[in-house]
Amino acid sequence: MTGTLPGVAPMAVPPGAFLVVATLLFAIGLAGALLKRNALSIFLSIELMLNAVNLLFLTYARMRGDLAGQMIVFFVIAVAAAEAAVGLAIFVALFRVRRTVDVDKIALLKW
Amino acid sequence: MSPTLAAALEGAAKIAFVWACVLGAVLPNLIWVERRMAGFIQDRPGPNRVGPFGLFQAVADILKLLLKEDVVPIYADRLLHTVAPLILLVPAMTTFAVIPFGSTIHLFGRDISLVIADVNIGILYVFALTSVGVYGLVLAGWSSNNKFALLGGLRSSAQVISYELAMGIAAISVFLAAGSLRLQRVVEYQASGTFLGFLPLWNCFPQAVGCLIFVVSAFAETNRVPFDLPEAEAELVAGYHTEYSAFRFGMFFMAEYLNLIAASAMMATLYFGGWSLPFLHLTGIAGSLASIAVFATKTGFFIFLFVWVRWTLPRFRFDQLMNLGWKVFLPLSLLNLLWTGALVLWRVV
Amino acid sequence: MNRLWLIPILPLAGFVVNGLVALVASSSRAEKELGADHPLAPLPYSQRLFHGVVGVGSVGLAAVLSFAALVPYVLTSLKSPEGIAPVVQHVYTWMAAGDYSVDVAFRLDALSALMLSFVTFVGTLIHVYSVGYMQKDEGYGRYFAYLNLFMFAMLMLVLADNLPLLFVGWEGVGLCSYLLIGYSYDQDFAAAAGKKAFIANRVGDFGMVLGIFGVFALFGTADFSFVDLARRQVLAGGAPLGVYAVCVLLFLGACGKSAQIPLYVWLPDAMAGPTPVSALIHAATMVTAGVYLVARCSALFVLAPDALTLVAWIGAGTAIFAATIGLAQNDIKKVLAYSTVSQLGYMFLACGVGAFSAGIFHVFTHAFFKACLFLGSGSVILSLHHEQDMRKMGGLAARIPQTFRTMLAATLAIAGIFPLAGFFSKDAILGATAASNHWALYAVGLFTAGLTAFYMFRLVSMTFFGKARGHAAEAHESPATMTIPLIILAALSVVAGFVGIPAALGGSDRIGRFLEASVAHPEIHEMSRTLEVFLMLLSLGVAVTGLVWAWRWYGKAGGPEEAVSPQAHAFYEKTGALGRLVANKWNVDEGIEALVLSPFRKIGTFLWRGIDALFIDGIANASAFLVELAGDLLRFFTTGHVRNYALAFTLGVAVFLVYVWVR
Amino acid sequence: MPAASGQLVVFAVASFLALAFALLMVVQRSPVRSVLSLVVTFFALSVLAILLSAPFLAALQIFVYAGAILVLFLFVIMLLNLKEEAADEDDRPVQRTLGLLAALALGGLLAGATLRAPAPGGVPSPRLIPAPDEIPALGRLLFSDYLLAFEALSLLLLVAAVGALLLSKRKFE
Repeated sequence: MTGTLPGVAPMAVPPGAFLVVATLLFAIGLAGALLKRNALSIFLSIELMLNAVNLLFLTYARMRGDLAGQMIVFFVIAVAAAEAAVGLAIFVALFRVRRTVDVDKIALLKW
Repeated sequence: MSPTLAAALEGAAKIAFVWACVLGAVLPNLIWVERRMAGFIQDRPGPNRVGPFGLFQAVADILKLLLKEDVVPIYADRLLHTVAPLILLVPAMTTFAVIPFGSTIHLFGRDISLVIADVNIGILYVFALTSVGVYGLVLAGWSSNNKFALLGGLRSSAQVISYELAMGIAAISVFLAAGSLRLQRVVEYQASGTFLGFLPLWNCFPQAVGCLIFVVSAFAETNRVPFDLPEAEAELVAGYHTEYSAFRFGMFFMAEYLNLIAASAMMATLYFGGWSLPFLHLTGIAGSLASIAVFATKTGFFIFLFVWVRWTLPRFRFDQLMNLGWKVFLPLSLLNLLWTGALVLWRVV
Repeated sequence: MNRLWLIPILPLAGFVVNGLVALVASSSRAEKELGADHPLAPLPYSQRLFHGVVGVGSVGLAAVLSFAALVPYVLTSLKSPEGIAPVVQHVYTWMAAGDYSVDVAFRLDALSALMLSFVTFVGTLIHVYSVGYMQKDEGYGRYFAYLNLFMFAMLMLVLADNLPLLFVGWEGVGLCSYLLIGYSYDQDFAAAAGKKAFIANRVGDFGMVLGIFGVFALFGTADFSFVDLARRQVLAGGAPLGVYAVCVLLFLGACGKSAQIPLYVWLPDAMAGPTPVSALIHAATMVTAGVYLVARCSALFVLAPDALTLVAWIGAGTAIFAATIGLAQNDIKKVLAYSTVSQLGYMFLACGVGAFSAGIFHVFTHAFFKACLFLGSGSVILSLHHEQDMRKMGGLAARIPQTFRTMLAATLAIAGIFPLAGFFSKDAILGATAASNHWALYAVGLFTAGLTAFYMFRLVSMTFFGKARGHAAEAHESPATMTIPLIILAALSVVAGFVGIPAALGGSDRIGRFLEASVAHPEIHEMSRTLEVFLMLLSLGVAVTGLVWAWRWYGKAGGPEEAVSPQAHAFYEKTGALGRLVANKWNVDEGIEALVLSPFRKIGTFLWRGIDALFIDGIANASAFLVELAGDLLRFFTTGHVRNYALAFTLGVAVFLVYVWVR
Repeated sequence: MPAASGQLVVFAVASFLALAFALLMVVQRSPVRSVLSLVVTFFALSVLAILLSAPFLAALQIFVYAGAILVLFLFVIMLLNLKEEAADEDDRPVQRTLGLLAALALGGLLAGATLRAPAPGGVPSPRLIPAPDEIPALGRLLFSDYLLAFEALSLLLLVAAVGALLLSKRKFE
């Protein structure tokens, strides 16, 4: 499993370990997104999930010796920045109206 | 001696040297310099009792801080209250790892680059650490459970983030010209030729605007006057460290000075040729030692500048600060980037 | 003449120019005159002049070119009795598939040359006539555009070198016919008549298209060279049944276009169009396209004698059937329409007995006298301010003498009075029928000749003789643009027959010899001269009898006090129930209504009420109801809690992952 | 090889920290502490990124995520003065249990799937990671193969900035 690629030294850590860490982080983030009630905490959990995926991409990039994976991570980070800006602005606007960011108390869109 | 061991020893030696200089020599003297300078500018003697010319005043100050009672407010978040100054201090100390303080020295049969870690993301590393330092400010303000502290923390985080942007774009111009993020390479580039035939290729000449932005932003980043809004005593008592005392307060104090020193070193490195001298090639062991001296001198000048400005200029208002950052420096830094790009494209630099 | 394509392209250009100008002008007129009291005012003189010049000019030029093509051809063919080979001019490849390609190619031979000449000539005259006839009409430009388009399509039809191209012209004339019948589209009966014509033609075109397919399937080509292939193939003993089927199918198409039983019903209704249109399209040119098609494929029909017999009987049946209906019509144009149907029947009778050249000869002469009659009736109608009922006419001979004289000449021609055109062509047909020993058909034809003479002279009598009824006393003669074409056509009605003086009368049947090069001429055993002359005298006698009879019944005119139809009553009194039946057009329309339309309407109603409203709408309504129901149930899942949604999402992904895993 | 074992130790420490603080982030009731836990996780992740020879992205991770995005979070939390989550009154046991189960199930499935997936081979590619400095190669890729995406991204950021500004305006005029 260790990549033997021109230029880059062989990996000392088996890549599978990185994959396991990434999936575990993803699962933790998912659990957070499902269990937390604070909208900001949910948002944080989603960021964690994004980062778990980033780690996955980096690992695969390293395994293939291909920069494309790193490129995608670059884009993910940039998009996450945009998402955070808009998302947080929404929460601020929401808080102004409802005085809360508890998602269980903001159930407006229903029958 | 195995190469690994040699490398480890080399690294340890460089770290020891840098920290000895910064913590042992510059930092204590800086306290004295600032207080004496303040006295001089305000037409009073300043501290002159402890030791000759009051030179030991720094030691006395440090001892005082260490021995005073450490008060933690009852409603403070104890954990964060404790951690906050450390968060501020640690990045300030580790910044020096990537700053080249001299040319390559040939010693013990090895070529030793006079920088602790010449990583390929040098400038980014510095910025990353700076951005982490913000947490220290914010948490200090928040954990104190004090409205003055909180406002100070918020202000500081807003300020730092705002100016980081302009500063970062100004720095991008620098490594656009140098063609690398490696700081050693940035210095070598500035030592490598001339600008317009008669000026040294220091970035402060082709990128005068960028240099100005960087210097001014550095004042904001380090929360120094005229941008010390976070600790504006007239409105916020002492800002984010209102509730800190004794050695914790000393840590904030230390972090501020370390940041100041690091910022000075960065200015010297990025815009004023680092350890190099214009038109002179420093060779051999003597030359390398001279390059360290050159670097120290340049850094010293900027430290002096910081102190000079602090006791000369009044404080800005917060809205003025934000306007300057977002509406003046950000567009200007982008124009500077464009300008530098043009220079690089047409091979002027 | 090696630029045949110029002939059809000229009217097409006229159509484009007239159409565009009319379109622009009418839209600007509509803006100006919207809401005015008389929005349908006649066009200003300048515009009329423009449309007239373009319309008449393009067709006239085409006529000149046609004669330029025809004259050398005729001269050459006269020198060499065998005629000359047809000229085929390829213009461009229309569709190519594999080895076979359908080209836009034009064919000039005796048949198409003859057709070309009278189509463009009569067409030009009628265009000129229209300048006068339509001058008070608001749709002047539109009218000329349609008329030019018709000329283009008709010329394509005549000149086409293959069946697909002919079909283009065929459909083109059909379209123009529809457009011109429904010219007064704001009147219900005109729009309905247009639709009727279109639908009846669809039935025929169905057969036509199948026939073309059949030709291609049988012979591998749809160029008119297929007739030679067919001859060789059949002589080699191949596919007589296929040939028979193809002939019948093509003949079905011809029936539709040429108004034969059972598809004739549209032509009388087509009289809703302007009278010049009736003259051009529904008398002289388009309706003869069926005859032209049969003549064009004559070599094929000859190979299927049973099909020819069918053609003959259909033709004869139509001739007598339409003639009987014509006896009792009171609308002047309706009489002429049934007369046209009847005469077309004659032409098919000729084709059916193998005398294709006689059929075409009749097409030729018929074009002149029937066009003359229609234009004359148009002149009458116009002089009476659009009065078409003959019961309100009478005594017009003195008031519109030009029209009277020309119409009288044409009437005598169609009645077959020696030595006018109709005599020679009709006699050629009757003679050929007798010569081929179809005596039953001959009897029908002869009787029809008598009927023709009767109803035509009835028309003349009711219109021009006796006392003036209605507003007939105030009639005025038509302008020169109308009377000059009338005079020319009347003159031709008199002399056109001389191109085909039979041998029995000392002539040499030039037209027959001329056409021999392009149509089949099966062996007809010669009759004795004496018999031939006797038969001529017989038919002349029958015609004269018809004339005299009509004069006796209708010549003595009733006064204005007898305004509404003493004549009609006279007919019923003298003919009884049969007459009433005839006057009611044999109840054909009622029969079609009862046997075809009414069942279809019932089926339609059933499909609407039963299938569409109940079943299909039911499906739609039921699905809508189900969706609503599903929505009512599913909305309870819309809790509004983000976390529920996230959970559902997660479970979905998990399920999908399990599926991928175990697959 | 000592360097290799050193890498193993670093990996072990970093991944432990990442996981532990990620868990802490979820368990934590105080939003501020959640953010801080996540900061630590991100630091550990950037260490892992360096191990995966992506130092540029490691720096970017700190610079952008820790330095900007999470500070923004902290900022908002302080602005809204969010305290600890109150204990759940109208408890949603189903959501709680099912959520936990779903997260566990999906995590397990994903872990299984990633481990089961065939290892991507080192296919010769024009985008090979060059050593020791991958930044120029990344830059070239960014302005050639990914130019369109890059431009779209800049547009996205602009829109996001404008949108955030509009959303946080106090009054709409």
